[in-house]
Amino acid sequence: MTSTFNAFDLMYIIPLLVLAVTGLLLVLAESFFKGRQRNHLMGLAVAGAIAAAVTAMILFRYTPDDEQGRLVLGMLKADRFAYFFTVLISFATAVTALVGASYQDEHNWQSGEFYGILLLVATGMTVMAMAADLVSAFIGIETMSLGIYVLVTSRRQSLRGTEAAMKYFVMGAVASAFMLYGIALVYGATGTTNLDSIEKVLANVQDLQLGLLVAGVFLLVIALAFKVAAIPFHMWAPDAYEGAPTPVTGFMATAVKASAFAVFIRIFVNTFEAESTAFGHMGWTSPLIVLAALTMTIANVAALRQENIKRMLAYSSISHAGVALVGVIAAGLGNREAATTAVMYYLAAYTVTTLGAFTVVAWLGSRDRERVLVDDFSGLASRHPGAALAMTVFMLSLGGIPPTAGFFGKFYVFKSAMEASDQALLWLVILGVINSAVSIYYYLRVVMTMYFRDPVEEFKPLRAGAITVVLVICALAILEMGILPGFWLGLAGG
Amino acid sequence: MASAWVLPTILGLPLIGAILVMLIPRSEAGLARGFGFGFSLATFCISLAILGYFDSEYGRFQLVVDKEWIPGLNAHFKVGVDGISLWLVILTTFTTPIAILSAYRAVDKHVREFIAAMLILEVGMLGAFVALDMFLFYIFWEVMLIPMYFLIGIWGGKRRIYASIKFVIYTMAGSLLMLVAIFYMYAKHGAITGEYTTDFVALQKNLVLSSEAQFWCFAAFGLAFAIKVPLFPLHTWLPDAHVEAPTAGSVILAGLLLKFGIYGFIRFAMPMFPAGSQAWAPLLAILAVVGIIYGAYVAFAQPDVKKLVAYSSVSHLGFCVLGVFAMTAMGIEGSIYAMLSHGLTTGGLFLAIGVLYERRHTRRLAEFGGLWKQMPVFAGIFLIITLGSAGLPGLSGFIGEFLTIFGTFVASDASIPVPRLLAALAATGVIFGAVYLLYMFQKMMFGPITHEANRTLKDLSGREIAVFLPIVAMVFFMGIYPRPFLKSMEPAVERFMTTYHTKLAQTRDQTYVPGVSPKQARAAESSNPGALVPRLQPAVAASAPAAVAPPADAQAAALQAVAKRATAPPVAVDQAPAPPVAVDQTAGPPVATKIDPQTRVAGVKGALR
Amino acid sequence: MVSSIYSQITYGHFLVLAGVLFGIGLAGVILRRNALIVMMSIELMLNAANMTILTFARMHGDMRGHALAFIVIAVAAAEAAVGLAIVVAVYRARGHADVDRLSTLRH
Amino acid sequence: MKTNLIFLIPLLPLLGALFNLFLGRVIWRVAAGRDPSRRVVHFVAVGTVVASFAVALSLLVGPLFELFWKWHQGGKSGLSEALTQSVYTWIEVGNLKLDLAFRMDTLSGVMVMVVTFVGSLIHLYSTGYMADEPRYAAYFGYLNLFTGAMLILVLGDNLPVMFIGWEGVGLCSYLLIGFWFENNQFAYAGRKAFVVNRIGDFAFLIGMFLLFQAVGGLDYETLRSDAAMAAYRSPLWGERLAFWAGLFLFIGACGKSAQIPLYVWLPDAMAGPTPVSALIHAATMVTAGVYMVARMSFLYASSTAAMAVVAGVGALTALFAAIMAFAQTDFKKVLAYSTVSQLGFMFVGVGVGAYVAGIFHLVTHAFFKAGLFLAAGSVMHAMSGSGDIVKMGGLKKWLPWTHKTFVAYWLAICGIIPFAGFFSKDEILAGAWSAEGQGWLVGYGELLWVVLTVAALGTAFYMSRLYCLVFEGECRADDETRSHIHESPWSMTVPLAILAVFSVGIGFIGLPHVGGLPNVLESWLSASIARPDFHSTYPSIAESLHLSAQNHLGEGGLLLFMAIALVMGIAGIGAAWKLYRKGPSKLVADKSASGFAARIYQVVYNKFYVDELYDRIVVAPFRWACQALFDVVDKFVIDLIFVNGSAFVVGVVGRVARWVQNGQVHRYLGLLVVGAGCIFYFTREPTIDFSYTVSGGRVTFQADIGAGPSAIMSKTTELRWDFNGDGDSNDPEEQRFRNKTEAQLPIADVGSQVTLWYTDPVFKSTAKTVKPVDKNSDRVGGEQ
Repeated sequence: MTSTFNAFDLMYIIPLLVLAVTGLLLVLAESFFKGRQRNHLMGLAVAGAIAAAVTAMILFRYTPDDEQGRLVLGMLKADRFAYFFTVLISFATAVTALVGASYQDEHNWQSGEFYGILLLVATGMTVMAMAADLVSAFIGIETMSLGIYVLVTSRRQSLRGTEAAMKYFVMGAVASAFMLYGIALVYGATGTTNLDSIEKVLANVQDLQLGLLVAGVFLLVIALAFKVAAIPFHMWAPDAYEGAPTPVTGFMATAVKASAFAVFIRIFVNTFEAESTAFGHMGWTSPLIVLAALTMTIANVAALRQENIKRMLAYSSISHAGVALVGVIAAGLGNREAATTAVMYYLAAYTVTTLGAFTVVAWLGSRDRERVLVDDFSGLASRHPGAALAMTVFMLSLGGIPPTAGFFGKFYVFKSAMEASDQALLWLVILGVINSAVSIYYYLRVVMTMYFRDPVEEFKPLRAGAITVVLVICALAILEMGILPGFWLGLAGG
Repeated sequence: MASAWVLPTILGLPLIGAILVMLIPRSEAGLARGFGFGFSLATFCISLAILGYFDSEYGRFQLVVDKEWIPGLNAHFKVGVDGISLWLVILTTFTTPIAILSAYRAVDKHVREFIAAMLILEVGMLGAFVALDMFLFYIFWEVMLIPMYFLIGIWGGKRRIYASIKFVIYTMAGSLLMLVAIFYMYAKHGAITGEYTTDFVALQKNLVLSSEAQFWCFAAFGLAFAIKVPLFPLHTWLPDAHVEAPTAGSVILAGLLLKFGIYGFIRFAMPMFPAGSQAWAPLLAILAVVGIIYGAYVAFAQPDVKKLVAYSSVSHLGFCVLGVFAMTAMGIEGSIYAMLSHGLTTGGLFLAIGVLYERRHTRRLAEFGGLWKQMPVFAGIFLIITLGSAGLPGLSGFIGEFLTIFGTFVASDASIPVPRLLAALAATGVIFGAVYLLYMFQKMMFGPITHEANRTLKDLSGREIAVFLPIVAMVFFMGIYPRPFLKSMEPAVERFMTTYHTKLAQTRDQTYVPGVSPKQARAAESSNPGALVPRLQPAVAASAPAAVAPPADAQAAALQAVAKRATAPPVAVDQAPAPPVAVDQTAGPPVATKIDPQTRVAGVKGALR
Repeated sequence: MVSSIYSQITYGHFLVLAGVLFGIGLAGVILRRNALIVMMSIELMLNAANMTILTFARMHGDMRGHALAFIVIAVAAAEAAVGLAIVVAVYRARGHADVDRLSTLRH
Repeated sequence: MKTNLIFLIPLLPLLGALFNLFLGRVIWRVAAGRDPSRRVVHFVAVGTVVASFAVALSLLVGPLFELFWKWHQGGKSGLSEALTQSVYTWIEVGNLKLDLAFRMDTLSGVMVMVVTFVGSLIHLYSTGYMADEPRYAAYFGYLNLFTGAMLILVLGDNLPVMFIGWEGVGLCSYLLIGFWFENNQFAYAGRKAFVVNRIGDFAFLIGMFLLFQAVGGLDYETLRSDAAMAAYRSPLWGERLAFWAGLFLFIGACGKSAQIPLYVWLPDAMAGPTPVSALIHAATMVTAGVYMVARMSFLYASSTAAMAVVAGVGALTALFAAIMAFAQTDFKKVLAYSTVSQLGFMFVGVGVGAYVAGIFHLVTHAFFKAGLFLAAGSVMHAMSGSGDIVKMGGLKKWLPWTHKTFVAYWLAICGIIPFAGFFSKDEILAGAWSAEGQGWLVGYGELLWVVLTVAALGTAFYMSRLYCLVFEGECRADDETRSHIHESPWSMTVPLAILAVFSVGIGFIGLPHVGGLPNVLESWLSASIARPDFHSTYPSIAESLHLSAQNHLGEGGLLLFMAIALVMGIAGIGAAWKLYRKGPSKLVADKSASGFAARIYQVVYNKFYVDELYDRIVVAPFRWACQALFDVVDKFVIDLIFVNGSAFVVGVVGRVARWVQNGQVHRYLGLLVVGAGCIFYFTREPTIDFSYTVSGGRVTFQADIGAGPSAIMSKTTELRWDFNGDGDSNDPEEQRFRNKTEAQLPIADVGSQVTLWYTDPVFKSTAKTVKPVDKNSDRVGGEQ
């Protein structure tokens, strides 16, 4: 099909362009500013992110709900799904920039290019969200990953940062290689890399090279499972999360994971029919079921004994990825619309909650001593009741306790899983529910240390200006999404 | 209807109160207490309006408010009250102001948060009692836990952290299985009637699961409620929670939170899954009787008076469980009445212990002795409440126990194994009850004054008397004139029993639960929703055996107007030897599955089974 | 004569070669300790994938495959750059680039 | 006949109690700033009881007597109508409708008279006895509460209302026994009384439930109806329903009236103030059991086995209690055992069907036993509180009035001719002798008579011993207490005198049928309880006791029995007089010093070690079990193993999961590859399944490939069918349908078992399914 280029198509990917341009501008501007003025860079970065979010919202309203969305340059598909994720990514970027700024002042490592790279990573993620072609997905993933590797080492002199980056890079590169090889095989099998045409090929071709297709799909599953940090492929996550500076960890845990899931849904749920790839009796969902079960259980259990709060939140984010996987499986097994909505809502709730939690962790650290041990939180309630209350809301939401968004997200995912293929996933849902019972222990342990113990020594938290705004927004968003989820479900296509 | 404003108000008022209290500056502890008491008292007065509107002849739900809440999930904010939940709501609004009033001097740190936690707890409890939407009920059920967790954790005793964690994990584990059962019902109801809803009344009316599915769903619901009751083997969280909780917390925990177990059984578990209830009834009844005797025995051996009263709750609530499973009008009304009186008497006992704790800061029985001489007014009140709890005729405890044992005695063999023996064993609980309660009373009140500190104890202050007076008055009133309470429960209990038995009959001879496989679902979506039914029918009608051939006209109304059993019977009944077993074609829990060939579930078998 | 040799080498051979290369690269990443060797093994894996893409492009006679190959080369280059930057940072911070001795972040 | 005065009788004392315990103090504190004075307290207390007596008397003499007279003139058929009042519906659930209903017929009339009359005398006496008691108001409050509860018990028209009174009196006895609660022993005695009563109440409850299940109602009208009588004979657990219901109710009565198994609380109950013992443990509460059996006479009448049990237990108790009383040294303990023994007599009376005799003895016993207790009170009052009779002696010089009244009571209880005891005890003895029920041992009645006669001898002996040790001989008290001995004030001696007069006079209301003497009480009571030959009152009772002293013994026989009884009494007095006239007898002392007699004496003195036995069998194991259950089940099994155990296991697994993460990239990559491999391996197993429909002689098979899109797969799949069950798939039919997912063939070709192979194109692994085919019925074959 001839993809003639016409200017109007660009109108649909304005958020992407805004992010890219702002990112490049920031990288250039960094050389002109020294020291303290770098906060203006933060201003520009946040402005760029918010501009992208606003434009995405406007475009979201204009794309009618049922229409499949416009294909831009044959590579990107601008539909409501993509805009939803763009808004999510922009929100995460804005928050990371805000928290990053005051975090940098506190631990006095000034790296101007932090904001530039942040915006470029956001651009990569948006490309992933909009990917209509395996190649554009690959490019998006690579842009994002490279940017993230750099962000993880942005604090050059810290040993832990560089080590984390090294591990993340090696594992990431291997995963990218897997992905590329997968794409190659799928290309070999179907002769095209465009997702829509793959779908057509799968639907009616006679002499399909099934072996290649299955191998390619399996490799893609491994690569994306790595990005989402599902259990056997999750080893890098705890180390990378702990090593990276806290705002970047927040960004990694939320935006990276959300965009990875976006690609997951784009490639697997929308293109490959669950039964089309003769991989095990339930197509590509059978490896995913094993992954989801392992992820939820082992991550939860590992998090029980964690003393370091960043590692604990890392394991918790892995277990939440497991729950999202259940949603993706349900989508694959026939309950497509409801389950996709459930996953989108769940990712939104998870993003807002985890961002808030990491913001509080960042806010607590002072004078280059990052307070990361759970015991550092003891007695927070008596000193800073506001922050303690916000952290409690985040922990309750992560634990899936009503009336928070976390609970409703989990509820909605498990409900859609129950509807898919006549309760075949019942045992998976029961496993998920038992896991959330186990997870409540370590979430409430944090709350317990904050409220039930007396303060160990004085807190001198960061300048609280921007952070209080972030915390208030996140906490209120969680409660609102929890109590009145109807609006957000509507947005997510429910 | 006119009275629709009542329920949302009693839910909203404490919520607003909690929010306002949080806004008060930390230094204004007195103001916060005033607010707390004021709002809870206002809620109580408004709850009396329910009595005004309540028409005790009408068995169904009254003062119903039904507003759209989550369109995606088709979950409604639907609340209503009937004979069973009416008095539990009143008990909640009655006990909370008393608990807040009793904590005026007991709680001095974080007073603001304390009052807010109590008010949110009240919202949670009231919500759970009046919720008619399964999802809404589950939300309030969990919302109740968190304030209680904070009450035990922050203002508790020494081992409060262990006790609070144990309390939350214990209850949460049970209730999460209930959540799975709710999903299951939700999905099955959607599959059968095409319209997904969590509205309890609709689920109750047209969802008849197979007996095997009901067995497991009842097990899931039952576990959550048995932990809450607490039934015998699952009760170890209660003594820890009580010993460590502050007085007000204990009053609410014992007086109200324990009632949700029984209420859950009567409202949700039994009418929804009668076959499961009948299968589990023997075990639960026996556990209840064991609980009665075990609770009494262990209570006698407790050095700490709060633990003693905690175990007495285990014993008392054993009666309620027994009464409910006896499935006789007397048994059920008796158990509801026993719940109300237990709320009063055990709440009163905890308040009394709180009064002593405030003065002596200890709860060990050995520390007290000969207090009657020192605090005669307190002794008199304490005696009345203890005797009320021991089930003395003329006081509230007796009616509950008398009716529950009576109901169990005359119960039919179908519901519980050996009704008369169980009733006799339960009646021994009355003896042991007298033993340990009077043992406690003698150790504290009679005998010479052994400890010097006991000589200087002051008797009850004005406020404290105000706390006890309503409880003592109600203990007498409910003992002497129980008629208004029993009259209003009558129709609701009748209806409960009729729905139970009709659904039981339906389950016995119900034929088939058509599940919709993903392949057909998608095919149906693409073509037209209506097509699903006819496409299913012809493939099946031809081969439907004569035995259960549905009348021709009923088929047309097949899916939408389904009163489940009447239509769509592509019967997979293996005609020959096996009885018309209800084939629930889905995998259901992995234990015993029966796949119905009709709905070819593409790709769902194999590894997953 | 040369064309006859060409005629015996079918697409299968290319694919097998690419597979073998990919295996070698993966083994290199897992077994070797020096960060630079690991970097090289990753490059090897990427090139193996590239070769597969080119073979299939040739098979299908579709130019998109070749375009994709170029993109892959560009991406591999970027990756190498960032990777080496990180290796340098690690070396400067610790004095060695031994992947296995980087294990302060554990459990 | 409807009337609304009956409720007033119990209500008045209850209001008195309310005033003394709560209202009085509140009103006075508010109005006068101090508690109400003693005069106000006892004015209210005594006043309410006397008022209640007045109301009862007016009802008795007025409307009740009219009803009785109408019944009497009407030929005494069946039972006379009673005064009834239903205050309100108490409990109404399902088919159970209980209202707070009261009934005053001749039987409850007599009981009300006894309770209120003796009660008011004792209230009056208490004003003197408890004069210097600080908790004066509380005492009178409890006493009024007790009287109210007892009146509810007596006047109740259905068993649950009686049960309210039943437990109410149990509570008041708990409060009054443990009135001086500073002493832990007294408090323990109170608790013991309440618990033992509670055991009885448990049995009472079971009896009530049995009756309701059989009859469908619990008020006396329905319980007496013919339908009920028929139901009583229905078999239950091997015996009749009436037997088990009667037995359970009787166990309840044993708990309340201190019979053999459950009497242990009464001797300890002497810890309470003496007027309390007089009122509760002599006159009213302990007789509740006898009243209940008399009230339920129709139930017991329909089961002779139950009556045999009641009579047997009564006789045993009478004998044992009498023997135990021989060696007691405490004034009130002797009287306590005497009460237990006399109650035994009453139970034998009602047990053998002589209900009137039982009630008659109850009435007379109420008077003289109350008198005895009050006399004991006045003696102990004089001896400044000590009750040890060994330290007393020759008190007749100092306490003339108490002595004279004591003599009256003493002679009454010994059954000497003019005194009340003689006539009532004689009636019982006659009734026992001539009773024979269907299914009884031959001569059971006579055996009872012998036992009772020996018990009567024993009664006379220990009462005379008591009299001699207290009033005869010279005073053995030390001179300090001797100087304080003084006669009690008028408020104590006047009630004594009145009771003494009644102990003499009351006997004449129940004269024996000798020489045309009218038996007033019998005709009065037979209006509401079963007459000796039950057919006239309850014609529906087929076989039962046929007993009437007259036709058996005739007048001569009766006179002979009266003579024997009198002789027994005199013999007992004589023997005791000889032994103890001059104080504790040397003969008994040296006799019991050595050898076999000593051991007997010890056993009797220690009350046959029954208390110790109970402690060892019941109380100690209970305490041990409580502690053991808590430690083992609660702490160890549930908490340690399940709750903390599961937490520990999860913790360990968590630690292992963390340990795997050792920070080295190589391990991560290794795990990545291994993980991928495992997942790949485990999830690629294809499955194959098929279903078949048998219709119209043809079987259609539909294969369903678990993996892969059916459309795509059909081309390339290798499907091999084996229809005829011969294990291979190369028959002609099977060749034709190779690689086809649909196959249809006539039923004949299909074997009993069909197998299908499927090889996966990609991984070349084959899956196989074997399934039996049920060809004979026309139905859809499902998977197993």
